[in-house]
Amino acid sequence: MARRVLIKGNEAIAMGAIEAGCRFYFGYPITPQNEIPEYMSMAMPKLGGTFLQAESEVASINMLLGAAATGARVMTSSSSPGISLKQEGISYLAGSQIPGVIVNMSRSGPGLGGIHPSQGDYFQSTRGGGHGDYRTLVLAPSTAQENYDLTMLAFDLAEKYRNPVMILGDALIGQIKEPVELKSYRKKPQDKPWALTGAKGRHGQILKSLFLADGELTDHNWMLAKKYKSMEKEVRFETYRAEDAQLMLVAFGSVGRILKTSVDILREKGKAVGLLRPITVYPFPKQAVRQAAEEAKALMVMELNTGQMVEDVKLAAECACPVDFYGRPPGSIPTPDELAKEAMKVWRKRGLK
Amino acid sequence: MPQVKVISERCKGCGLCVLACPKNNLALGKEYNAQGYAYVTFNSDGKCTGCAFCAELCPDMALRPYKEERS
Amino acid sequence: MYFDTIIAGFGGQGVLLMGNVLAYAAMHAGKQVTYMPVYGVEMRGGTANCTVVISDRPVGSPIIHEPVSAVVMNRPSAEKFGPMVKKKGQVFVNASLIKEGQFTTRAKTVCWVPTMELASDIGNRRLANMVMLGAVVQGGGMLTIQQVADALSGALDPRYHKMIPANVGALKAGARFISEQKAAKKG
Amino acid sequence: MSAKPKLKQVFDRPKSLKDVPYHYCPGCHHGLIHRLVAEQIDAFGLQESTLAAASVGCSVLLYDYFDVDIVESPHGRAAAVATGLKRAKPDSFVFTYQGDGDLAAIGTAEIVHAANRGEKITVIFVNNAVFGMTGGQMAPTTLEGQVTTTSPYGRSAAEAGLPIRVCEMLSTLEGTAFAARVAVDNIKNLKKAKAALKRAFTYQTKGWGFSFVEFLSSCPTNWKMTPEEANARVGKEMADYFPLGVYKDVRAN
Repeated sequence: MARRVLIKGNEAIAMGAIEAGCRFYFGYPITPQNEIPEYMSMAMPKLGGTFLQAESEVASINMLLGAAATGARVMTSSSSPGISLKQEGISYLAGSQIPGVIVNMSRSGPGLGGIHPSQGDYFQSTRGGGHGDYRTLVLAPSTAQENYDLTMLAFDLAEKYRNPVMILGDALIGQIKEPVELKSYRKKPQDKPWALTGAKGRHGQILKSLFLADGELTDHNWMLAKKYKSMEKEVRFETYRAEDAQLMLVAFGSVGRILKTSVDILREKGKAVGLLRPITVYPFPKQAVRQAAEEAKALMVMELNTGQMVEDVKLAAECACPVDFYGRPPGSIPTPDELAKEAMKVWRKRGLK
Repeated sequence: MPQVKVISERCKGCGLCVLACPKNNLALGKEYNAQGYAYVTFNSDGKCTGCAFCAELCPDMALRPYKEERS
Repeated sequence: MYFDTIIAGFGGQGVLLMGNVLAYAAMHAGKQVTYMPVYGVEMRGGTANCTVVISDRPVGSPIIHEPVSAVVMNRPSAEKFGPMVKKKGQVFVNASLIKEGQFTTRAKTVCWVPTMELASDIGNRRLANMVMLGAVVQGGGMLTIQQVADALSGALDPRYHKMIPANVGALKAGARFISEQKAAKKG
Repeated sequence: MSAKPKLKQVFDRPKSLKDVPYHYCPGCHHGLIHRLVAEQIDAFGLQESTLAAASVGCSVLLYDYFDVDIVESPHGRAAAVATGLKRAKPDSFVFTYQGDGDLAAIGTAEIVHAANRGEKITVIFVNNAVFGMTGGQMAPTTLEGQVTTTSPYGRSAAEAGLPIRVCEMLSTLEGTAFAARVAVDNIKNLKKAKAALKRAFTYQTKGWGFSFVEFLSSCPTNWKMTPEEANARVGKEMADYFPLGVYKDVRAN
């Protein structure tokens, strides 16, 4: 039987990574994700792995690039300002098709911002983030358990698609301490013929993103685009009390979990309100949103920002029903009651009964 | 007799080998290769010792020196 | 069943440990639970606090603005969190350091627990936090003292396991104090 | 009648270099430095265990020339990428090959810290005192008074400071085990360069620590000189400010 432990969200990430076979971690301290490097610094030497505190976020993502180029499972973690610095390397990972897991326990910005929970990095995460026409798979956990499970999944997806995978949490998701069931990782290691292991019995091989020959870069970008399209089958989402919902709330991560209580509050009042919580925010669960837009009378998006994912929801809803928005810039975490009240405003505005 | 073969298609005519040769056996040529470089020529006047300095200092590995094999 | 609390005090009073032990006990009792500490710059203010939510249902928000209860171990914490507690809620006050009139609250129930005196009575003033936790569990009724005692070995670092009997004694002393107060009120 | 003596080829390209022409300008030393590195890879029998971190600059196409496993690095980050390679594959031979724009400007942090950690990698640093790939702009190693496209009046110490002596700087770090500055402008210097490279390779293969070889190199195109003039400048002006020699060799005895 799986062991249940009470651990912090950040620790769950580190433990999930280790369970999935990650033995290389490169990072640089920043609040609120420091428990990840701290855990790794303690665990890696005992496992014969490598923990390295780099001189900067820039260096750490490039150390990841080097180690991952050899086929190893590698992770780095940071928070918003540090993730901005890592974007250079993430773009190179995408261009050179090198897998890697990047954790963003995001905080608030712009600039140095603050250490409050925020979802202001949604655009950065789901639109690539760095330069060039690329995408990363983005998983948005909402509990410590999901941190553990989705980190294991992140390594699989990174290798399956030879692509960087981002875990997008926030201060709340990183700092919360919850029971986590420690499931065993059972996937068999994959062959990685692309990995740099030394030119033994073959010619030297190259991992690169520079393509200068006529048409080469065009072909490369089309190939990547096809790959991103094929990632759409990895869509994951959760619905909560969504049956017969007239108003469907849409939220991810920390707001997604808080809204479950709001839905309970509203259901107790007899309001048919449900929740759709994207777990992958790239690929975005377009079809699920579209279906919800057809079945419900209205959609309402709630985010810890001034309006980012709402654009994806509107695109996916394709005007099948109205889409309202409630955003909360960083500073305080909304309570389930507050969010329920906001939902009731929309309920009345849209004349729902 | 020691000699130097010039791989004319690899030569860029930089002349560093001309400087390197202690016996002045190499010279910038007048003929152009497909890349448009006037490649160097080796004049066999019997002075070449096969020291290979030219090949050692050629950035483009365009020279192949030969030496008599001692039996 | 639903219970939440903000536990606050100054660094060194062991408020984070109280939250941890409570959360551990809830997990072992098969409850849903979240524990949320303060972090970052807030850690440097000299005060520490954490929020614990225990429920039979999945916990939505681990951060509570109007808690069902607050546990205040020093005066600044009482001033900050006392007013936030719900009308029907409870405030557990460290009577060793906080006097009446030093803070406001809407809460119906205010339990004044002389934590340091009770801890001294059982021989170790440093167990004041466990005395308070015993009082909170007895007063809150979300778990039994035995469930909390059973969780100590999981929540405490093995280095401190030899202290478990003393901790259990402190938990019981706090719980007894609340029971006696209730009995006195009834009688 | 004596038979015609048989001729033996006394020089050939190393087998860890692909048989393709370089894209470098006539007289540029990059090709020569590539060959010297490849010769050591062959001599140490490392072709099958080498992992290289390429950089950005004129040598960005390094992977078209070396027949070993190579990963591209973002500008300046080769030392960090190499750190990752070496940590993940400690038994492989890991080297970076970086120019002065890459290593001494944008990548200063990465090289300093890789050296300071004593990463067991070998760094080949090609210093030609100019940004070559982008068209001859001022580099951190551009000499005082040197005219470049972004120092049209000559590098001014008051405005831009004086050139960084990377080899000396890295030698102050405890983590640096071997550091040398060499040139390939004549056969005497070339021999010293080979010896320094061999020593650097020895350091890594024996696990002795971080090894660093700085090559003074010419850039006839951006210096606006003939290959001959540029080659001469390396030995004079360049070597005057950047003295050649072994700066650190902790296992010298």
